[in-house]
Amino acid sequence: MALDKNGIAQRIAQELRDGWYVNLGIGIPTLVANYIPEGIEVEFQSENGILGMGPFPIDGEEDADLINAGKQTITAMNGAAYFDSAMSFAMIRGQHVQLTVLGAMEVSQNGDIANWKIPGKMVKGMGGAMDLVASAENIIVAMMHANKAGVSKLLKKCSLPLTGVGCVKKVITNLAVMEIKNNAFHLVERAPGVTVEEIMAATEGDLVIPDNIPEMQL
Amino acid sequence: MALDKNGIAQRIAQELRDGWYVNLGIGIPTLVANYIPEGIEVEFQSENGILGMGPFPIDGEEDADLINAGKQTITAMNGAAYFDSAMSFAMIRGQHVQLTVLGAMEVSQNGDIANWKIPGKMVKGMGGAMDLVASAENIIVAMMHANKAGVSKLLKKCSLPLTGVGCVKKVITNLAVMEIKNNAFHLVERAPGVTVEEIMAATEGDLVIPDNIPEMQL
Amino acid sequence: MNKVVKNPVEALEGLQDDMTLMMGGFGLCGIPENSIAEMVRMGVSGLTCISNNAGVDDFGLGLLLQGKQIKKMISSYVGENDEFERQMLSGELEVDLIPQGSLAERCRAGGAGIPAFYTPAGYGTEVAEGKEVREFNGKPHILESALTADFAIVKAWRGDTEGNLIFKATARNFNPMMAMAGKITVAEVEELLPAGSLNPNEIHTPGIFIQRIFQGETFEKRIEQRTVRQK
Amino acid sequence: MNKVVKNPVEALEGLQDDMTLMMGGFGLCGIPENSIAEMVRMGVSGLTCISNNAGVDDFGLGLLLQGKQIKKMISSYVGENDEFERQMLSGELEVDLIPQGSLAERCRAGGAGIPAFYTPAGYGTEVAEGKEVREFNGKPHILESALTADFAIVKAWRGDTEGNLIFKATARNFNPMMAMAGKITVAEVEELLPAGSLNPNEIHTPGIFIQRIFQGETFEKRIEQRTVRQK
Repeated sequence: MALDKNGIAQRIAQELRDGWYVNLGIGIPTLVANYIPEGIEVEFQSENGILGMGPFPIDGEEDADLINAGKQTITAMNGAAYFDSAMSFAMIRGQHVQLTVLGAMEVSQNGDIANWKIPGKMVKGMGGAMDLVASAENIIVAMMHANKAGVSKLLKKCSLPLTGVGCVKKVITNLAVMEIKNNAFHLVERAPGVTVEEIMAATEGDLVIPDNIPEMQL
Repeated sequence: MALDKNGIAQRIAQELRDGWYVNLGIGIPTLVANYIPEGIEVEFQSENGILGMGPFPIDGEEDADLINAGKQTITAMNGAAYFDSAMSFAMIRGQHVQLTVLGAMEVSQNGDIANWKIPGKMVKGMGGAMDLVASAENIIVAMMHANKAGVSKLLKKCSLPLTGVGCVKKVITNLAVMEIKNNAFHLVERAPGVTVEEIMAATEGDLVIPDNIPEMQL
Repeated sequence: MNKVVKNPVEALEGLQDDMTLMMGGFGLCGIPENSIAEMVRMGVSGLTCISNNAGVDDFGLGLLLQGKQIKKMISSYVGENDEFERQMLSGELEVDLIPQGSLAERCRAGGAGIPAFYTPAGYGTEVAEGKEVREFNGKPHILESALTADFAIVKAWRGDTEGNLIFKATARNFNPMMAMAGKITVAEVEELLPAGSLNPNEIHTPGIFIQRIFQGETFEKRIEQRTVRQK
Repeated sequence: MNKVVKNPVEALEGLQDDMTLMMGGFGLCGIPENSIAEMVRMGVSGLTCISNNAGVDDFGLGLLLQGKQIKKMISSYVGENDEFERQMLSGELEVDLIPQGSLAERCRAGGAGIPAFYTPAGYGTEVAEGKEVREFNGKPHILESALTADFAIVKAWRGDTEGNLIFKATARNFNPMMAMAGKITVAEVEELLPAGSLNPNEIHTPGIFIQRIFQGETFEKRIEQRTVRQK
């Protein structure tokens, strides 16, 4: 069965390594913080200016001056630090953040990503996404395999204005885990109960399928 | 009579305007702080990382962590701020400091300055001088008119490696106040008792002499 | 070196139609509320606003958009604002969208006398159009230029009469860089203290960057996304 | 995310001959004394040191110069050091002198992923030789590149187990930028505290830049120019 958003977040959380600094985008990526594996310590950076972001505040204790990049009220962990936006993007651009997880509207088989604009229809802006994808060594895209109209979001070539070129290394969707290399999506894992045929049908871009495709262990 | 170093500093202090941030170089410029005119409030920036530098500490109260760019122990005024060297030079390069006073080994009539190196003999380094002279709108050079060997330091062309080009607007020496414009030194004031002839004799570069050259009022 | 002015009226003296402004804040967090209210009252128009966001419909820069006082926005993210989207899609409002990190760094550069720098952000995208591309360490970068403004208007937690500022938590965001990049920089603060009250080691923005400072009368500090958990 | 190591021996593990190091401090103020002492003990040599100054004859980096452990200095000012001047004039020591502001900004750029930037400092001088010149706003600027190091070694006043640092007064100087630019950054601190002891609003260098931290055993904090007045 295809995963829901929490399932995707849970699978992505398995990619975390002890001691990493991690930037989570808005949407599914934010949920990753709920599934940190036992024995793994990571610290969350939010690009508006905090390192060591904690959970939402207890009802009644929210502080208008303490928010994350999604403008949500948050708390700070012990050992947190606040800083300005230039310092925040110095961390990102300087590759001090070990993992970036973000959503996308489209990903192409050469690692391009589009997630900020639909010409003539919607422009919210790129926020920090262009800095993140241009700089991070390790980018995971978290998204549904197809859009609401049922059209594949894993393409030969992106049709929307790009956020970054050739930067995505891994995509984790409701159907599969895929690596991007040699101009193709390489299938690595299937969501529990999802068949290779279903994944093939949902993927517009070139999909390389090895002999053995294990199911995700959640 | 030619001024001594304190006299030069005293004359330079007359150039201060209320509300200015001022950077004083090592040597004669440092002495300017002792002659701030009545009713004038200025704040001193030292490029190692303090705004609001105060006088030397009372004997016994010196702090190794609180020094100026000359490595002298200092104090901080009420309203002072400490910052890092990148921020310090952001202030300087960004032209937030209204006046820079520094020493020189040579100044030329087009406003070039040399003050950091004598090839084969002495190299102390430029420290912050190159940033200061390249950025400041308002630079006063404070120096003796001639070097210890009696050779003029106000030249047609500098012979030593340059610190900056075309940047010096005003020179105040033991003999005179001069403005630099149109590729010449323009005599503005004489030190008390010093004659125009003495100044002419001590100046190798082109010297423009108006009809009326008042004495400095100290 | 007393920089204290009585109120936003005095603080914004000289602010005119068609000027370029920097406005601190991220979303509704750390925005100069009192100055925005005064700009609405003044009715100044034709403004170019450099601000990471555009507020919401009825608060923050959204108030200036409602009054059609803004000609152009230079921002990184402008979602959550219907009136904004309407003006942009209809062509009434010019919008220059730039990556958030480049926006922060371009403001800092403007204040720090760095006219231009190279960044990888935006290479291969619309953002790179018309910009020089150069490779460093085998990776393409684009040349971005400094931003400055006629007025930079920032909001701090505590300030002193010399203009030294301390921000609180993530309300710091763009305020320090914008403070550096204004020809005239105005700071509105929650608490204005005599010189000597702030620890010089804890100051985020040294007073040299600030020309005018005042204590805001009230701060609503509206929350955009109130997210909480139960005890 | 505990980054605490026991002592400078552990902190400098992996430091080898011919590496490039950044060393925080201005004059003798804010230098990593304990790490320098350990480097003398290790006898590591052929080093390229990026440091604003070179210490004095018998303290600071001067100790590494005495032992001929340094091959090249990248600095802005190296006066007040006879052994240094001797080695430089005799050609034993390579020296690359760069303006102090450019040095600070190049270290920050190295840590911030900015490969290069334009600055007016040094235009028309030896410093500009071989560098690209470009005019902005009618004024010539030169292109300066980022600096990074195999190890950056900094000294702070207070630190916590997460690597967050607070510096004291003008001992801050080059330490924050160098902390950003090391492949491995070591912080020695006067006082090492548990995570949560430092106010997150007062941190100068966030822990993300620090790989190893230890509390120094002793700090001599020698004063280079003791200037005082009488009561």
